[in-house]
Amino acid sequence: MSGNALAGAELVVRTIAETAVENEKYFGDLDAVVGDGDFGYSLARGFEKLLEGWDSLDRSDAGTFLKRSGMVLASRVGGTSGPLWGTAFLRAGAAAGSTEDLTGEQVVAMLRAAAEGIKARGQSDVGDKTLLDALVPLTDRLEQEFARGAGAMEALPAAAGAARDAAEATAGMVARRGRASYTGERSRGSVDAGAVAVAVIAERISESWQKRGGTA
Amino acid sequence: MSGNALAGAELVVRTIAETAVENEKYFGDLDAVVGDGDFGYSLARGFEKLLEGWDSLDRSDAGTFLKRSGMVLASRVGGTSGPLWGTAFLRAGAAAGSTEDLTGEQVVAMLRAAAEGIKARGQSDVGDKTLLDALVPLTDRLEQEFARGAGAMEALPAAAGAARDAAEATAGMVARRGRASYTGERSRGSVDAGAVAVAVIAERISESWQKRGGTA
Amino acid sequence: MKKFVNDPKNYVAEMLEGVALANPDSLRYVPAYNLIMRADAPRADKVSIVQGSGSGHEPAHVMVVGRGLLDAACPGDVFAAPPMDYVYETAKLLASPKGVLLLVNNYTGDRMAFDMGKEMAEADGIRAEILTVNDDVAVQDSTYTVGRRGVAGNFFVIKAVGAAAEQGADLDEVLRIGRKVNDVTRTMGVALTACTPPAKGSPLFELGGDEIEFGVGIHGEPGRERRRIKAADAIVDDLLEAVTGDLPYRSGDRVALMINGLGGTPISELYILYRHAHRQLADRGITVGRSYVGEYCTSLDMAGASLTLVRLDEEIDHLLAAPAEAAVRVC
Amino acid sequence: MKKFVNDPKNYVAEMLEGVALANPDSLRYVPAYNLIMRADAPRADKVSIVQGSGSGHEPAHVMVVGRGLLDAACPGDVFAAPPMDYVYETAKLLASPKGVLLLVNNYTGDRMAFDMGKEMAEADGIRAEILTVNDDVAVQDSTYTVGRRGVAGNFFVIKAVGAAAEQGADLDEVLRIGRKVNDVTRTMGVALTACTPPAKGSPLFELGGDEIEFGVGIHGEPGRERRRIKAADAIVDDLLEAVTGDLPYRSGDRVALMINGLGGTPISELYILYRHAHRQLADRGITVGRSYVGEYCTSLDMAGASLTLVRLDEEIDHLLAAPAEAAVRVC
Ligand SMILES: Nc1ncnc2c1ncn2[C@@H]1O[C@H](COP(=O)(O)OP(=O)(O)O)[C@@H](O)[C@H]1O
Ligand SMILES: Nc1ncnc2c1ncn2[C@@H]1O[C@H](COP(=O)(O)OP(=O)(O)O)[C@@H](O)[C@H]1O
Ligand SMILES: [Mg+2]
Ligand SMILES: [Mg+2]
Ligand SMILES: [Mg+2]
Ligand SMILES: [Mg+2]
Repeated sequence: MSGNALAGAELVVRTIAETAVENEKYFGDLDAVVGDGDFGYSLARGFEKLLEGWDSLDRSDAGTFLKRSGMVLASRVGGTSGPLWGTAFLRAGAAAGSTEDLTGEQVVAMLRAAAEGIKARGQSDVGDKTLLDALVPLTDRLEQEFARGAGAMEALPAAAGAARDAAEATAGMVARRGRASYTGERSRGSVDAGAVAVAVIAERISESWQKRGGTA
Repeated sequence: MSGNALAGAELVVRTIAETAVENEKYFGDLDAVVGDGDFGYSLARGFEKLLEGWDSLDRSDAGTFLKRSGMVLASRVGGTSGPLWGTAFLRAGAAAGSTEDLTGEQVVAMLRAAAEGIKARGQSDVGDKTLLDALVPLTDRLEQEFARGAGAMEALPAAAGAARDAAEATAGMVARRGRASYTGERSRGSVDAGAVAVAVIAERISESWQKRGGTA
Repeated sequence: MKKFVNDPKNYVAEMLEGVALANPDSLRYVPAYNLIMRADAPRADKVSIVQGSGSGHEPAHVMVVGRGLLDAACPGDVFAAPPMDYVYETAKLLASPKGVLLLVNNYTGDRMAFDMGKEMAEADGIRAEILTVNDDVAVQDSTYTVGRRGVAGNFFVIKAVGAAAEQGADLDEVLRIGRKVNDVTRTMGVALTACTPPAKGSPLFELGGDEIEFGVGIHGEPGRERRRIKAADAIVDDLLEAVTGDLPYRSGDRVALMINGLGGTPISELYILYRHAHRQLADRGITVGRSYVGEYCTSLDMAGASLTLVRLDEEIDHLLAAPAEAAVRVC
Repeated sequence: MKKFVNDPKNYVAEMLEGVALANPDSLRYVPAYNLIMRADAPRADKVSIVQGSGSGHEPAHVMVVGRGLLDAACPGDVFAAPPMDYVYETAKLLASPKGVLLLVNNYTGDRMAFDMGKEMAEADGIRAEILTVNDDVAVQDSTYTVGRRGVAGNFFVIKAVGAAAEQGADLDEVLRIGRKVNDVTRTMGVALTACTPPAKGSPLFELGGDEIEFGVGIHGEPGRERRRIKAADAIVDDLLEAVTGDLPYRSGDRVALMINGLGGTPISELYILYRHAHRQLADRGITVGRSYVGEYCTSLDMAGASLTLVRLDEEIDHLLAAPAEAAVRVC
């Protein structure tokens, strides 16, 4: 992945924010099946807050931009998602540091840092039927693609596909974290809202990247 | 109408009681359309109470029997119907006095007394869309039948038919008494529950009378 | 039917048993007459305050028995006036040398039961007076009909006469106060859903997903008219319009404002209604001196609310502020 | 959606404005942090008691702010934990030299917000402790999951620590008492209907006409299992079974018994449940020393109820009996 790191981060964060706002109802309905239905609302309100202060976010570098975004989410957004997504952005920003250009490896390292942040904050892990069950397969696939020499134009759709498959596969799991976990065995049979959100976002980022016409 | 007055009163009261108990749901549903739905319940519980003490009711004569029945209804049954029906029975009993045999004229006088009792107690009149709008036409028709020389076997079905027609006709009226009156114009279009109850009871009494094989 | 109920015929009796079990020291329960009374009533130095009415309006009235409120309540079945006997027996049990005040919401059945019960009590030498409450502005054209209903505003009459009686006022004085409060109290209600009487087992009427009943009473009967649902603030505007137009309440007035829940509406929504009503009154120069938000007089599980205004003066304000205690909090 | 609501996004803010307008003397409202606090807080001679949690549980917790109860509540959106910032700012505003106790119902979002908020407050030199409430016996297998939820039983923790703080106890002592009460408190809930979050506009799940959700929490999520509806007494038996089996409560124990309404169930039904629970406990030799019937912790308009037992000893009994005041009556 090449090009200006800050511009890339801006595009990614903006796409995430827009996706969250546009899918408020869809994500909420998914969370209503065995959860409490607030996921879409929390995420939408959170990213709306981020968009409100969009122009005044510190843009010294990609890392700082991501950290500031994470601060807004972690401190001013409620529910489970505010702290989790905020922590993810904070950790990704820290991993990015003040680099001007991002390599594929750096992007993978950022996503790994984000996942580790979510695990630590949420005391959760892969297999608990959470967004981690889409985020980690996504990252794995991205790493493989970059490792075999693929560029972003090729790696992103592949990773999004992996996230989608993984999100669908959460239907077979029993939730051990989040509100859905209280229903125990009954959570089996429906997909995890957070995992699907990761898949939808990954697909949107992949599309935006193609449209923007990144230099592969 | 001939035969033993007490036996006749017993048959009539018992038929009313059984009709009320059996039609609890139907009468309640009719009252639910623009009223509060408790008419069937009140009437059924009330007549159940009467049936509970059935064997110990004072049977000195038809008048006393009716008055005792009225006392139970007026004093121990709630809602609007307890006092109204109780008053009707009390007045009918008073009109019957200690007679051993009832003439057609006496029966008409008893029904007139019952209607006057309801009017006084309920501060209501014909045209207010209440049970009076079936009871009074029923009485009028009975009077006509007896006047033209008909016996009970002929007069009763005719009177029941008049009550039925009159009850159906309440659909065109606006309620001015009872809970239905609060909905004003909206009460038009549905029949009055009390009036229908009078019609159903009249039909049942007419049938019982035929079965009993009264001497015409 | 989605209700916590055993045999619907025992609905009222079982509820009353629950109330008695939960308040063993302060209340006494007399099953034969559906009677909940203060354990320390009647008192020779105090007018006894009694109310009947149908059940299904809880906390009204059995849970409003207590110091500074009712001395006894004898409810009938759900939405049905109590039998005359209950009224008579209650009056006998509550007979105080200072007299008994019988509070009656203005419905045909209740009036008949209390009129007859009072007559019988008087024949026994008991001094009793009836006070009829009729605060509902939804009922119009009252010369043709049976007149206005008594709805949630009856709480203020209970509170005022309860306080006056507790302070030793005699029967005439208590009656004067009750009439005075009733005269300056107006209520208007709106329902979002119908309620389900346990003996019926299904809703009393069907409302579409976007329909509300405007001008409802407290017996689950349909209201004055069916309207489309609106924003909470707009509904409050309509209720206020009906209520303030009636007395009328004027700029400079001080009022008590009650937002009463009809049973199925959560208190969060009641506070949303309260907010707008309070502000709208302020805009008209009417000061809310006392606030009441919660359930006072319900229609079983009906979702909906009513808005009540009471024009305050020093005397009423003082009586409403007097201490009171009951199974549920009402002040 | 059949609700009194304007823009769903303003649901919480408008409710809080309503609470503030209705209690101008005793409460203060800080819109920036969804904060309702006692007008006289913080006090130098008293530990400040603070609770967050999502909205939609009213009267919990914003209407339980007052003397002998909470000093402040900072709710999040409906069913969503408050943001960390609210917790942090609330801790700052309530900072007392005697410290701040942060009460947290055991949910992931709430725990994260309070952990982070507390860290930030401590960095500012504020002494704060967290007390986690987890009374819900519906959640099993807690080593694999996030542990038991905090539900209606949290009221007893609030009441006890509120009373202790009012009496001058220091932070360690208040914390000890809170933990002690939480340890002897158990709750089980059942839903007859799903609730409708205003932002969603439709019920969270569909239940058949004869189905109930057994073992529900307070966020409208489905429960442990779906069952057929039964008579009220049989439902109480099931709830009691789950609760008494857990601590366990034994013959000779004295308990507080709470029947908590979930929002859409009328109080008449709650007393029907109370009646049978009280009697069943008596049959097992367990004495109900304190009774609580009403709404304490709700799920918006959900029809349903929860049953809570607290094993009493002299200390807890005394704290529960201490005077308390709030926007709604809870004791
Ligand atoms: N402890 C956790 N760790 C990681 N992800 C979690 C955790 N808890 C919940 N999630 C994710 O968050 C989503 C739900 O978010 P949200 O509805 O805001 O929280 P809540 O479950 O508290 O209502 C779930 O679908 C899941 O993907
Ligand atoms: N004042 C009255 N006079 C005569 N009949 C009445 C009166 N009020 C009600 N009714 C009759 O009683 C019926 C309703 O009885 P019920 O449901 O017990 O009373 P309520 O209207 O108080 O709920 C009505 O259908 C009507 O026929
Ligand atoms: Mg959720
Ligand atoms: Mg009726
Ligand atoms: Mg009725
Ligand atoms: Mg949530």
